[in-house]
Amino acid sequence: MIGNNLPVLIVVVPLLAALVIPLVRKGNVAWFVAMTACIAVFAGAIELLVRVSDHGPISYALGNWPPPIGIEYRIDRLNAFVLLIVSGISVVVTLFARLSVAREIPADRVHFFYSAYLMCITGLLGITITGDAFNLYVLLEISSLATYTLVAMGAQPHALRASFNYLVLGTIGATFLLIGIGHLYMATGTLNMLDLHQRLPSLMESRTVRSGFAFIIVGASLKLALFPLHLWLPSAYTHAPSAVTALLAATATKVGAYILLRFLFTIFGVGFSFHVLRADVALLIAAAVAIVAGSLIAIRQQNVKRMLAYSSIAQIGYITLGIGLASVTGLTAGILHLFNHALMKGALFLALGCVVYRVGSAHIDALAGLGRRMPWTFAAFTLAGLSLIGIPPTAGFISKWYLVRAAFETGWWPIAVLVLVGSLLALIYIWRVVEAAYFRPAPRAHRNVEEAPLSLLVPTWILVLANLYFGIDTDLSVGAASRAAAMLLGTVTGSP
Amino acid sequence: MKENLIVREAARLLIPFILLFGFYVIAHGEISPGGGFQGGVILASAFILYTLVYGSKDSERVLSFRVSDPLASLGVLIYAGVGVATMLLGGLFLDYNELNPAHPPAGQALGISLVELGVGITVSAVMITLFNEITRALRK
Amino acid sequence: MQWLGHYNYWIYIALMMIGFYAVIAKPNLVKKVIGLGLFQTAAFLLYISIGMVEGGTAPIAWEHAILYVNPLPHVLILTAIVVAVSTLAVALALVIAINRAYGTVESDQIDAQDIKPGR
Amino acid sequence: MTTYTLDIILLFLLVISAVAAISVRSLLAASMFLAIYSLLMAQIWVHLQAVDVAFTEAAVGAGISTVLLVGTLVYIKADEAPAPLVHWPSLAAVMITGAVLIYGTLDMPPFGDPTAPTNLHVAPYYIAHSLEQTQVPNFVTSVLASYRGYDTLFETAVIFTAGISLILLLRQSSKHKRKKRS
Repeated sequence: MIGNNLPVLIVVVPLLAALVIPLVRKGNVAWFVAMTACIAVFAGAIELLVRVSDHGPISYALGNWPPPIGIEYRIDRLNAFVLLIVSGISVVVTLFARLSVAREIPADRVHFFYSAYLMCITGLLGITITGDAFNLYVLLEISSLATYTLVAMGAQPHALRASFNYLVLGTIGATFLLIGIGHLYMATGTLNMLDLHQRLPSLMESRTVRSGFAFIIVGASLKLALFPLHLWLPSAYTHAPSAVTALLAATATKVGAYILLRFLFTIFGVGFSFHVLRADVALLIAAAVAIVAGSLIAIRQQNVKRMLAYSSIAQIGYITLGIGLASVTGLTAGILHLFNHALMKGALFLALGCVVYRVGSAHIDALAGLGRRMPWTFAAFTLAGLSLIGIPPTAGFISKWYLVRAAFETGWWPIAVLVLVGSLLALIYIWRVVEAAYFRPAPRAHRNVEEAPLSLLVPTWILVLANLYFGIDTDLSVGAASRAAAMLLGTVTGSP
Repeated sequence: MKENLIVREAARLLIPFILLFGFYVIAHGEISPGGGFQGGVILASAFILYTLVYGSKDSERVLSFRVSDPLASLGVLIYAGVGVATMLLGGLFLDYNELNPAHPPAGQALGISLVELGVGITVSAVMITLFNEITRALRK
Repeated sequence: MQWLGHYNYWIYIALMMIGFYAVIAKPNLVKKVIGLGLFQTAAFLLYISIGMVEGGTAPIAWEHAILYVNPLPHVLILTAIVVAVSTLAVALALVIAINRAYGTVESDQIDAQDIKPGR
Repeated sequence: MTTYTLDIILLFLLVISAVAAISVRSLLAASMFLAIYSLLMAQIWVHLQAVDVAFTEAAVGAGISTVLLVGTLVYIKADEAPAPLVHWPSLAAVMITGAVLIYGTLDMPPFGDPTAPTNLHVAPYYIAHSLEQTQVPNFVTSVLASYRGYDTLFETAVIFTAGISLILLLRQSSKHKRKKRS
């Protein structure tokens, strides 16, 4: 039973766990249920990735109604890989969450917190796996609604404000997506992604489809926080609880990028997106500005969480850059950076979560002198920072290497310069943290700060080691990314 | 508004009918407009009327959050449970045909009734929760 | 009467833009929430208009019916209405919590308070 | 033709109530205009033969949403602060979005066209087979609960998430604890 129903179980298991958790009332039990669900999903995602790479795309007809009559789950090389990222990160972050959440969330609502947390993960997994455009909208709203609440659970009133802004912009984005899907439905009569892909090529001249395209791209870019639609991101990341920030930074924006990839490449197709409508130009410009502006603003931040949030905007720029180049190498770089950025930002935010757990603040002055008090935490931060800058032999180097190669291949050589500039700027803001932690004296109040507990350090170091491992052994990540890229570009000629 | 005789008596008379109507709408979604969602909202509105007239203390006795919170989970669990049941019976998720393989349309009808019931339970429980939390937050 | 053919769509656009304007321009958070409600509901009008068939009857099987309107957009919008009310509830909860923390729901006054204590 | 006239009047009233909802300074009045807007919308949907949607909009848009809005307003300052009449950057953003949308409508199939793509693909299947396959004469219910039942599962999950969210955001901790002990 599990075997052939695996695609749906990936989403239903966390859903069931989210429903059961409010009934148990005990924070630790709630965490245990959440952890079990995440591990089960991760195992399922690995199995799916293996099956997809061995036997090609998997289709699962929900309710046994053949698509496009019913809703279809369709797993190919791209979303199998994204599923793996989302589920893997959620295992690590959940491991981290047990102590961190117990510290930051009032004890009598921890179980409700985990319920919302799992709903968020359910939504992200559901968006990734579905083959139906409207189902994508519904799951987007589930994950968004849960995310707004999770962000609002931050300690300060700023969190409420950040959450409200996110809600307003997120709802605008989702409604844009809804309108766009409505236009596509109007022109084709179907909601199934594969069916849409088969029907759209004959409608390239249709204004209904073209305006639908614009709305979908803007809606997805809002979710992805692509410059200049990033306004919700910095405050949301800064004020959310540590575990939530790590989860969002490592998964939510990745799923946003996935939505963009899915619509640009497999629904509209390269021909329409990049040759008829020239979305590549818009994406490349937005990405270039995001990299430079995001990094420059990050340098000026005093709150390290906010600094990393702006750094995320720059990193989203790299991902978009890869997408916009629309060549096999560029797309490989973009998808690879999706994976690598999840690892490095996850590690950085978890390390920062360790600091917040001990000193209660993420302000750069609060970090002064802590390098020697919390050696493991700051070693983790520094290593993940090196990966963010893109220094070999870390994972971050690999994706930038592919990006530079793609830039030269396609003749957009200024992009290579841009990548280099972005790396230098990243070096500056990471250095500011390292300098404060290692070379400034600790204030008296922090003389007795201890190293973070093991159950926080272990998940942090899992991600740090992953950054190193995937910087040296690139077969797995580059292989999966390049196969996904080849598939996305192969759809032009119709072969899956 | 508890002191107002007319309001109190009118509510006392109306509430059973509202509840009846709510159940009717849930049960008859197959043949007429309506279904679990609309019926659930109507059921919740009966409770909201009760709270407005008799006050939150009395309504807390009728339905406290210790009942409404689990009910919210229960409804979705019924829905997802139907899907799990069809998988256990050897079919795909939410394939109601498996509920009555000898006569699939009857299985469909049964499945649809069950999930509509689940929707009705969750919707009414959550609508009550939304109302309670918003009005109680202000009472503080 | 060619223009009548798109009348519904133009009204939906007008409504949508009215709501959208309130969401981004109004500093009052409750007004933003109301604008969001207008904005979402307007999008529903698009879908329901798509589903309309001239001369069709409501999509409930009926022996004398010749033509039915399209039921699929109705289903989609039922789901979207539920999503909209859920979003509204969460938005209002946030407004209440913000009002509790800041004593106001005007975004410029909240900004002023956020800046004062200095971060 | 008379039905058209009625539609045109209703749609026009809809625009008026929307403008009123965003321009009155009293938030309570704005909520009432939003409720009127929802009721008018429900009326239009009855005209467009979307009876299930009209029922829901009346119950949710005009009913529950208004209750929640008014409930929120009880303790919030009743009027919005005076603000400049027009916020130009926002107006520009709105105009651009509107222009893209209008551009998109120009070659849409005419309203109510039975040969529009939406009426030729997928939807006819539901109409033709619902009764025989599910014994359910209301096609909206059969599509909602069976053909696209998976969407509805998550629609219910969205509602559930909203419930959890409000408990997390608003339920008073101290009160909760006191209850537990007694």
